[in-house]
Amino acid sequence: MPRDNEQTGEFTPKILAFCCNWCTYAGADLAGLNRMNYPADVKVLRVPCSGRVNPQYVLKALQSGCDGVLVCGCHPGDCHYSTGNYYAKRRMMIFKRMVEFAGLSPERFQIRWISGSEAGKFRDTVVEVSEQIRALGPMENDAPSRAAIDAVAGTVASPEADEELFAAAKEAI
Amino acid sequence: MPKTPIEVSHGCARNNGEPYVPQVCRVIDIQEQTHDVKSFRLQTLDGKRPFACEPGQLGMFSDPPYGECMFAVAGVGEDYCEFIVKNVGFTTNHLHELSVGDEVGLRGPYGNWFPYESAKGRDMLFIGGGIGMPPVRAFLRHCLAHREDYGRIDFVYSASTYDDLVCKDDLFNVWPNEPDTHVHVSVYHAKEGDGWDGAVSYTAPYLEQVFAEEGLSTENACAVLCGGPSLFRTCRESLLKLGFAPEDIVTTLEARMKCGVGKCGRCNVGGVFICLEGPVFTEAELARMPRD
Amino acid sequence: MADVQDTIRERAAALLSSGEVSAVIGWGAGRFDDVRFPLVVKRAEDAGKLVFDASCVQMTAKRLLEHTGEGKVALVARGCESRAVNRFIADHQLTRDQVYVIGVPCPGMVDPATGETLKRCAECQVRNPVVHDELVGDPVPEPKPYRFAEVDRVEAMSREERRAFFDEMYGKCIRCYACRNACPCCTCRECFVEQDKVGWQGKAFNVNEARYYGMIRAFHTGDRCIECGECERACPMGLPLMVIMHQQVRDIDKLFGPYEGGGLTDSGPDPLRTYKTDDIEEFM
Amino acid sequence: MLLKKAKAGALLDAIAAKERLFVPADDRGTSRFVAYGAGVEPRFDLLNTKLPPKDLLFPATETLYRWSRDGADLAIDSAFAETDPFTVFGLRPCDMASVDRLDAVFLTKGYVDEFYQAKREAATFVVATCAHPGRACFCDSIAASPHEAPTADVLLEDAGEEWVVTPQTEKGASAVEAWKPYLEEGDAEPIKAACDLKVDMAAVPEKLKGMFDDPIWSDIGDQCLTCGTCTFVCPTCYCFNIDQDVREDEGKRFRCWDSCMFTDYTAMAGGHNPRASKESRVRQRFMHKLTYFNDRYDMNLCVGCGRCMRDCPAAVDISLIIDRIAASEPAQEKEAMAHA
Repeated sequence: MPRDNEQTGEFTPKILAFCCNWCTYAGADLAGLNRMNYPADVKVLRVPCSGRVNPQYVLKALQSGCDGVLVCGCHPGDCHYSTGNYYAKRRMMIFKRMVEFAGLSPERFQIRWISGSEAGKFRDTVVEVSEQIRALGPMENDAPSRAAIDAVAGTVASPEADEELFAAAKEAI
Repeated sequence: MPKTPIEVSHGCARNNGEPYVPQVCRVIDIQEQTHDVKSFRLQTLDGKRPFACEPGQLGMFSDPPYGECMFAVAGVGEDYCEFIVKNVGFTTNHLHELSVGDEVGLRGPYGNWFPYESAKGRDMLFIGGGIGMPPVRAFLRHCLAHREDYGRIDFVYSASTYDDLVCKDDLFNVWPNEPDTHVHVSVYHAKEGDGWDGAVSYTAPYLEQVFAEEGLSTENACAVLCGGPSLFRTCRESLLKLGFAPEDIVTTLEARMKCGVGKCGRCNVGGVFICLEGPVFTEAELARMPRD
Repeated sequence: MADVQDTIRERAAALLSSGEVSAVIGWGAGRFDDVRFPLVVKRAEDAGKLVFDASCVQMTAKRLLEHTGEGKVALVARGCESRAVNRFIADHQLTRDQVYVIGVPCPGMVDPATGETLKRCAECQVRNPVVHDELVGDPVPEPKPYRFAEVDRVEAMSREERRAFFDEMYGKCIRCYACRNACPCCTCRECFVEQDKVGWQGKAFNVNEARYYGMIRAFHTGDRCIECGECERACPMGLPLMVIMHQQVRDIDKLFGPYEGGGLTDSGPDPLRTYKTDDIEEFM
Repeated sequence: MLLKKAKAGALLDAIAAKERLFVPADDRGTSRFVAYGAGVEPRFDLLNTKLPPKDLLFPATETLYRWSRDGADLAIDSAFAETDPFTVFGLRPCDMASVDRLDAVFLTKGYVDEFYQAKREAATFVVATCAHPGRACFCDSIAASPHEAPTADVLLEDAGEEWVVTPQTEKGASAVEAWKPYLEEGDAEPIKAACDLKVDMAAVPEKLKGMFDDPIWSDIGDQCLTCGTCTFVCPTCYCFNIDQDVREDEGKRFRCWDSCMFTDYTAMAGGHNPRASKESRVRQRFMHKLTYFNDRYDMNLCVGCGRCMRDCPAAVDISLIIDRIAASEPAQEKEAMAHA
């Protein structure tokens, strides 16, 4: 699917933002009401709570064509359900470290707390994440270089087998 | 007239080119049968019948981007094939969202068919329950279309409630008016105000009751059975109790199927593949198979 | 270990003939001397089929869950199996009174392929059973070997190299699900892999689908992992699956610790199923 | 004709210059049949590759057709393509026997699977006999022999330092013709090895018919993890699933290996699963291998390669299972004893 802007030839990323209904979604709404400009790269997906975001959604999104994922919720202590974001925080801290350990660029998966009144913070976050991901380019750029492969791979049977394996890896994460 | 033994054919090799690749068909008619059952008529894009098929054969219906499902062909017309689909899962749920004019994939026909040749001259007793209607309907319609080849026709059909009876038009308006054709309908549970004043009974006892009341004989008869696992078990027992020889009971099985051509391996009962050698077997053949 | 084996047989026969337990789970002998397999003994006269020696490589505890409906079950348990018992109790898979633990201190098993100590034993932190109803044999010393060497090695790599490391690992995966089926933490009645209607797990065999399966399973079990290493041992392709488990255990220890892995006690909550209001903040 | 093992490299180079060539080789800690090229070290000393050669004819994932949707409209394009000729060099007799079984499944009984057929017709199989069968090898008492492979295109009989080269089919004859520059005239005595491990299959297919309710299945069920290892490393397991990949309005439907060990293998829409228990799935696997397939195709579906025994995480041993079946009393006698 064509991902470069037809006019400018510039890469336009797809970024999925999970936004908690009570804080961040309201913040995004407020940003809209205040006519703040932010890049259209970010698609907002409303969830009841950041605690609702199963980490497997994040990996699924990255494998299904997103170049970055943002998970946003209420500030700790402000959760509408009182504790959801505390759980989310622990989970996301470990999951983020795990996917980065497995070679994901850290910028591609970010978590932020944004309250209903922080329209400006929502705008700034989206701008920042979007710029970072534009700089990284599409998800395929995460694939390792030949030098990195040679540095870690075991005895490779054949160049052809090697190509097959890593061509598949390049398609997405 | 000496009766010919019922012979179900199990070697129905029919290589129609690419066995896994469906043809594109258009939905030309949808009938809402019950709250969760719909019937669909499919036609090729150039207005033809998707395939010729025998009563009891199967078709693989696919609705990209959703899944593929195997159904018994419920009837064929001059220029269409008809399927009756109950909404039970992911794919069938989406099939129910189709509208007239939508295009879907269809491949087939697969499997063997009812022994309509060797059953000629016999009294036919059809038994169906709930969504076990389609294959029975296909065979019944064949018999009605060749009415002079068969004796008396009885159809015992049941469903959970009145609302769950499929093909009500056929059951109450069409088939009873055919010559020497008797339709007996029961429901398992009567519901206040559903307008049902007929029998309330499970299929097997109702079958025995009908058999006695109508004074039916097993002498020169052939029974055709299709339904869910419990109906299937109880009615098989009833038919044997009524005196049917296992050779004269014809059944059709269901299983999870993927390929339709006896390769993918999952629909076997013992060494027999339901999608290829089946789904139609006589009771005598079933008795010889493992209870898998 | 011959005495231990004899005692296990005696105790199994006694427990079965007294009717105290309906089955004893241990190991049986395969066709070759270095092949042992998980054996469920249900009759006292079969107790002699139980063996215990350095080739008992499998962590057998998962079998408990298949037999708990049939009465109390005895499990011959080393450190790893005993932690699995705690794991099951904490996860509400069984209650303590459903299992009779015949504890066996474990000197470490031998990998038949190499003749050296099995990798999961070389990394083992708990060789003596943490829970038991009786103990067969004398307790063994706990060397507590360093188990994060592979994590250190991978962590020291560049991002691209780490990605290459995991591409290679998941590229080899045949998705047989042996790791899941052997894992004492994988007790979901329906795994996300089999939720076909939701479609989490694609059925195609490629590195991405394997990565999805491998990483999501690793994370599902990350904060409960008892570090028995049975997933890695069971893997027919020899993938270094424990590296991502050890990495999570160490991160949990650093961030929310002290934490030494799951299954040391039989009660929760596990680190990712609880929180503290003063947890480290890094998402501001 | 003889082929010196030391000179095999030159022959392989020559074959690879003409067409795709697959040889057994190590691949990142496992072994399988890989495309020969620069840097590939063929491992003709390996008895069996870890992964079987079946993926050359029946890939683990194979696209059947692509579709695209535009509103109500649907377009379907078959993904069938002809295959260029290729050679598989260094197959073992058991693996060749497994190809015979795949042929029976995909090319007979009504429907011909053209995806398989295209690859099968393009393939030339060069089988090397086994001078030293392994401890888990039992091909000669179940399906094949370590020193012959009647359906191979070319047979290489191990004679120590060299192979005795015998073409066995027309395809093989023309291949050997082209190999002439690398072969030597002469005679050598092939090693006629036999497997140490033997099973007694004679009565097994018949006995199994009466063993549907035998306790053996729950015993194996206790031991088995019901993972898919045995089915994926088995050279003859051919069961497959059909599924799809979807990206917005287009997608592809593919078939991929499946395993009768998995719970979702037979689960039907609506929740009914005829093989929900471990026991029933284990029974299905061994019944299929040892009796159902015999009824249908007149041969065992097990070729005695020993891969499943070697790689099973729970050490389930098909040879022990065959022994136990062979030693069991026929069902009628058991019934008679029960009545007595």
